[in-house]
Amino acid sequence: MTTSRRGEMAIVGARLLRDGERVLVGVGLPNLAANVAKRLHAPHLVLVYESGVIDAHPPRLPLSIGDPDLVRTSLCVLPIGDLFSQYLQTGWIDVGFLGGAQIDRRGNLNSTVIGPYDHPKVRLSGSGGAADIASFARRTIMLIPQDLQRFPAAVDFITSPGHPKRGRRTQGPASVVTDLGLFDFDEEGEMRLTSVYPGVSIKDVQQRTGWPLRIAQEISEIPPPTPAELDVLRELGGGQEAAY
Amino acid sequence: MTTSRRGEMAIVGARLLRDGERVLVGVGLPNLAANVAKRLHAPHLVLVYESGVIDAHPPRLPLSIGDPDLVRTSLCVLPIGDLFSQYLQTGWIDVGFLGGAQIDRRGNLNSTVIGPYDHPKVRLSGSGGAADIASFARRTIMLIPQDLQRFPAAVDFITSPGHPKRGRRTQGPASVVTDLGLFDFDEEGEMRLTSVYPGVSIKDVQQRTGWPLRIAQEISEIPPPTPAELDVLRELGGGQEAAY
Amino acid sequence: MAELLTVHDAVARYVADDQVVYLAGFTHLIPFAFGHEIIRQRRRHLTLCRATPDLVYDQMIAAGVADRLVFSYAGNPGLGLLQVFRQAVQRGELEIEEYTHFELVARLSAGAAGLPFWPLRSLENDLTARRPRPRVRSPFGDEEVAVVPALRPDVTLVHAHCADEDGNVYAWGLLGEVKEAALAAHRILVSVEEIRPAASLRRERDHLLIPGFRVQSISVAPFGAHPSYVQGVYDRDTAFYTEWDRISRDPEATRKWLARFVDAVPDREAYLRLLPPDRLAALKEAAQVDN
Amino acid sequence: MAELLTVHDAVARYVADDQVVYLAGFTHLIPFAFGHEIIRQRRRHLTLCRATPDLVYDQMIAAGVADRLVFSYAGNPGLGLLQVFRQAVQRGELEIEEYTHFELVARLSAGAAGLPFWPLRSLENDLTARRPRPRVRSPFGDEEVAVVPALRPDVTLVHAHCADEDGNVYAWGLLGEVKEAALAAHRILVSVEEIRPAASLRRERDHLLIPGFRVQSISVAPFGAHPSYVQGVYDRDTAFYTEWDRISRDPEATRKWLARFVDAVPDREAYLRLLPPDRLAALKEAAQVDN
Repeated sequence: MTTSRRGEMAIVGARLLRDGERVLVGVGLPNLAANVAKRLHAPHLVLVYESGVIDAHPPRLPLSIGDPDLVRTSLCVLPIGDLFSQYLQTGWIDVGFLGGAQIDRRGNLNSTVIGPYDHPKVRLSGSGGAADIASFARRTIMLIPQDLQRFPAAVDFITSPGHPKRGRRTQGPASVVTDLGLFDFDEEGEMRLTSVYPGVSIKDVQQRTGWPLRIAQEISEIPPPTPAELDVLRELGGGQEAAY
Repeated sequence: MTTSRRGEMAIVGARLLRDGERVLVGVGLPNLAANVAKRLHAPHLVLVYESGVIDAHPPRLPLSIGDPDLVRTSLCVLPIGDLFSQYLQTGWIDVGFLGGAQIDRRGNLNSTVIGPYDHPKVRLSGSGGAADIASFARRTIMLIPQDLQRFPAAVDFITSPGHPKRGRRTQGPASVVTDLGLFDFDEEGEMRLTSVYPGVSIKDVQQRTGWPLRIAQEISEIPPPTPAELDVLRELGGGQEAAY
Repeated sequence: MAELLTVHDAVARYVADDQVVYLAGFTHLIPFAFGHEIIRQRRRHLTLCRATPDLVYDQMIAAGVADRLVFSYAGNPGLGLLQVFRQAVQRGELEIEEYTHFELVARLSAGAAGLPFWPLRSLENDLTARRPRPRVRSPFGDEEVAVVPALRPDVTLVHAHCADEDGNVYAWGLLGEVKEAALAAHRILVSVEEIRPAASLRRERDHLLIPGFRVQSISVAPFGAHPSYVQGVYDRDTAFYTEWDRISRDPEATRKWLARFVDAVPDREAYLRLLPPDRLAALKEAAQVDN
Repeated sequence: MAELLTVHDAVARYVADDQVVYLAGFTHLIPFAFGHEIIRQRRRHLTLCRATPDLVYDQMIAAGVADRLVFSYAGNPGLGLLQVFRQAVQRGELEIEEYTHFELVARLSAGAAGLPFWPLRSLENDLTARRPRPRVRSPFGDEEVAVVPALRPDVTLVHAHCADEDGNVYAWGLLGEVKEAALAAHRILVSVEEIRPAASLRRERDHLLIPGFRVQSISVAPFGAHPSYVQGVYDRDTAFYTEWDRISRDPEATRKWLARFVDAVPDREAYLRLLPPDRLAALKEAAQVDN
């Protein structure tokens, strides 16, 4: 039984969420991953969406953060101002769970623009709540497919702040999940490879990273998806390769 | 047919409210007067209470601003922070309708303390929303029985600000209703007698006023309660003399 | 996650001497069960905060639990003054810090948002003359606004209609400053009329007051707000508010009332047994009108 | 007091060239009927504001009504980018002013409260590097917070479930920043699925969105939010959101779509007649599940 890169990333991302945590879920892959986790090892995961939805129990994969299903199955829906000021800004969100177009060695995420801001090559959607989430969630986990464009030494535009140029915030980037491996951030706030998918070498990862990558002392292999994980993924329709 | 002083004041106060206005109603006499107005010439009067109640239609006289009847018959109930910041502070309240223990020539109201603040002779309830209402409503109407203690040249403590020492705010005190007469504020922001109840002389009023009172050029007599006004007053149970 | 505790245990565990404590509720939903329990457990030197101290703080002041009161309106709603409060202030026995409603709620809004201050249009009266509210100049023009400091209670105590097994708290009707007072606090203790299954409450999301993950403990206390009220469940016991006006004018009568209705009973159930049963039934019936 | 006007007349009377305009709604309740009417009436040089521009602003930008966009997330929800927006920015044809969601909502909160600014914890990214948010030092300690300026639209346009004869507006489900955007505006224009008698709505007070005295006009526009949705009334037309992704990549296809679905129809009723009837029926049915 095989799965797609997208599906594998969702499973690895899901494993990083702990039961009972409050996770602010971004669109796309993070949404898939959070819903996988809630159906498996983290049934009490509190899914929060920046649309103001608190503790959703979506019966199927929500199509967007404004999906009517999220509202129907939520504990409550807050005005987004209350969510950002009274829950996010105050430290009550454990995990920011984000995607993006680019990430760099400090964990800075770009979802604003490829090329210069004033003369963009590609204009993207912009922050939404991502910059707020990356700034105020207790830790951030990012899911992003890996290639040299997406992993530059420095992103074209810092939308969601990572660790500062020197040092490490107590909050901020904690993990990055790609289709090659899993990364954390060392005590200097620098991204570090900690494990790889079966069949992926450190060299493969380095070749698709735009800077000399730090490598953990021991690199482990990411356990393959379990049958239960694959079942849930299929149920959520996330097994197929999709455009994202 | 006669009525009490309290009842007469409520009727005169009611006449000052115009249909369709949004009136923030204080406890006691203002509450009685606003409910009289709504049952007579001002059916579209929007009764707002500082408890957050918007557009109440109380079936009987509410016992307090937190009466369950107000909630049951309201358009909605706001968190009080929203009421003060989004409706009062922004100028959407036409009339502040207030009582108090003392009022002075500038329309300053005291509901905090008789005697010095740090060694009070009588400690009263304090502002509640009164100071906010007097500061931000478009105009303030005050109902207060008149005697020398209640009408000093300067109140012991300014709880709800009137007109400044010199000049007149565009907002602020507009009318004062007592059991002797009706007052407005002249262009210098000074309280001025404009009419009296039948049988009351200007001298009577001056004797119960703690400063040399300004008198309008023409003093009219307040029309006696109409049968309809008396009916409504009786219906609201406000015809009897009550302690306040 | 919220823990299910008795009112006694919640207070024993989380309300300590010298704390800054907020009993929430605005006329409606006043947590009298918690207030009485704090008296019974003889907490001392509390700073009591509340927009509208109401009878519950009059009783707590009489019982000697408070050194200090932060408030905006200390009246007996619809009846006049709070006699115990009044006498304590007149005798200089209670330190007070006084605001307008808007200012006090603004302090809670700052606390709930995790900010050091909250802006509001400035107001000039003898309260601000005595304790000037600092002004901040807007960087976007010439305007100045006043700011008040965040209020962050150690504990806020809330009474609500119900909660589910996960500690999600539901209430409706007048909510005054309840939500801000709760979210501003380090800990939130909640008493409820009843626990209801989560599944039965999922459609009541408009009445969700506080999510369970913010709540420290839930205690079941039917009639936990009496003589205050719970919209649609029981009405305000106005007769008792009138009675208190009489009792509280007399320190000896006040002492006796506290001895009998608070100190001599172990809990709210026992308190309720001291009341004429038809009185409670009548309050319940009065609340059953169309809401 | 709110006046009952057609969508056409409300826009004709109250939306003018050069204004700052906010079409509210967050995924949910997007006022497409108003947006299309603004296109039909050929307004020009508008500053369009919206946290989430969504398709409605993509269409309005394509139609040439806007010089400027104030926003925080310009995506096609669940699908990716807004192609018209993207191309306009890439070509330098649209001036933009960009925030995070929190910052943009904070700007509206200040507007709704009548204050010149709103405080929030400061955040450092390349948006704030390019346009620094001024800092204000708390007078109550050493902390500094960032502040953003009030946003006060000339007109905010809202779509809601219903209103009564007095213009009181009701909505539920995701409300995003709708209330703040409305209260921050000088004028509020509302379209609704239906008018319902006030008496039948008095028990729906938890869904009261804006009191009638704040509302300039009410317009009846069934399906006025299509292809966005109205919780419990009709679902989101996801197929159209996907279709727009295709149409909007091609300027010619976009032009044709606007010509056919906006300019060639006199009103929303006529627009709806262009859609397959079973499509609208299916959206209605899909919304009838347990809410």
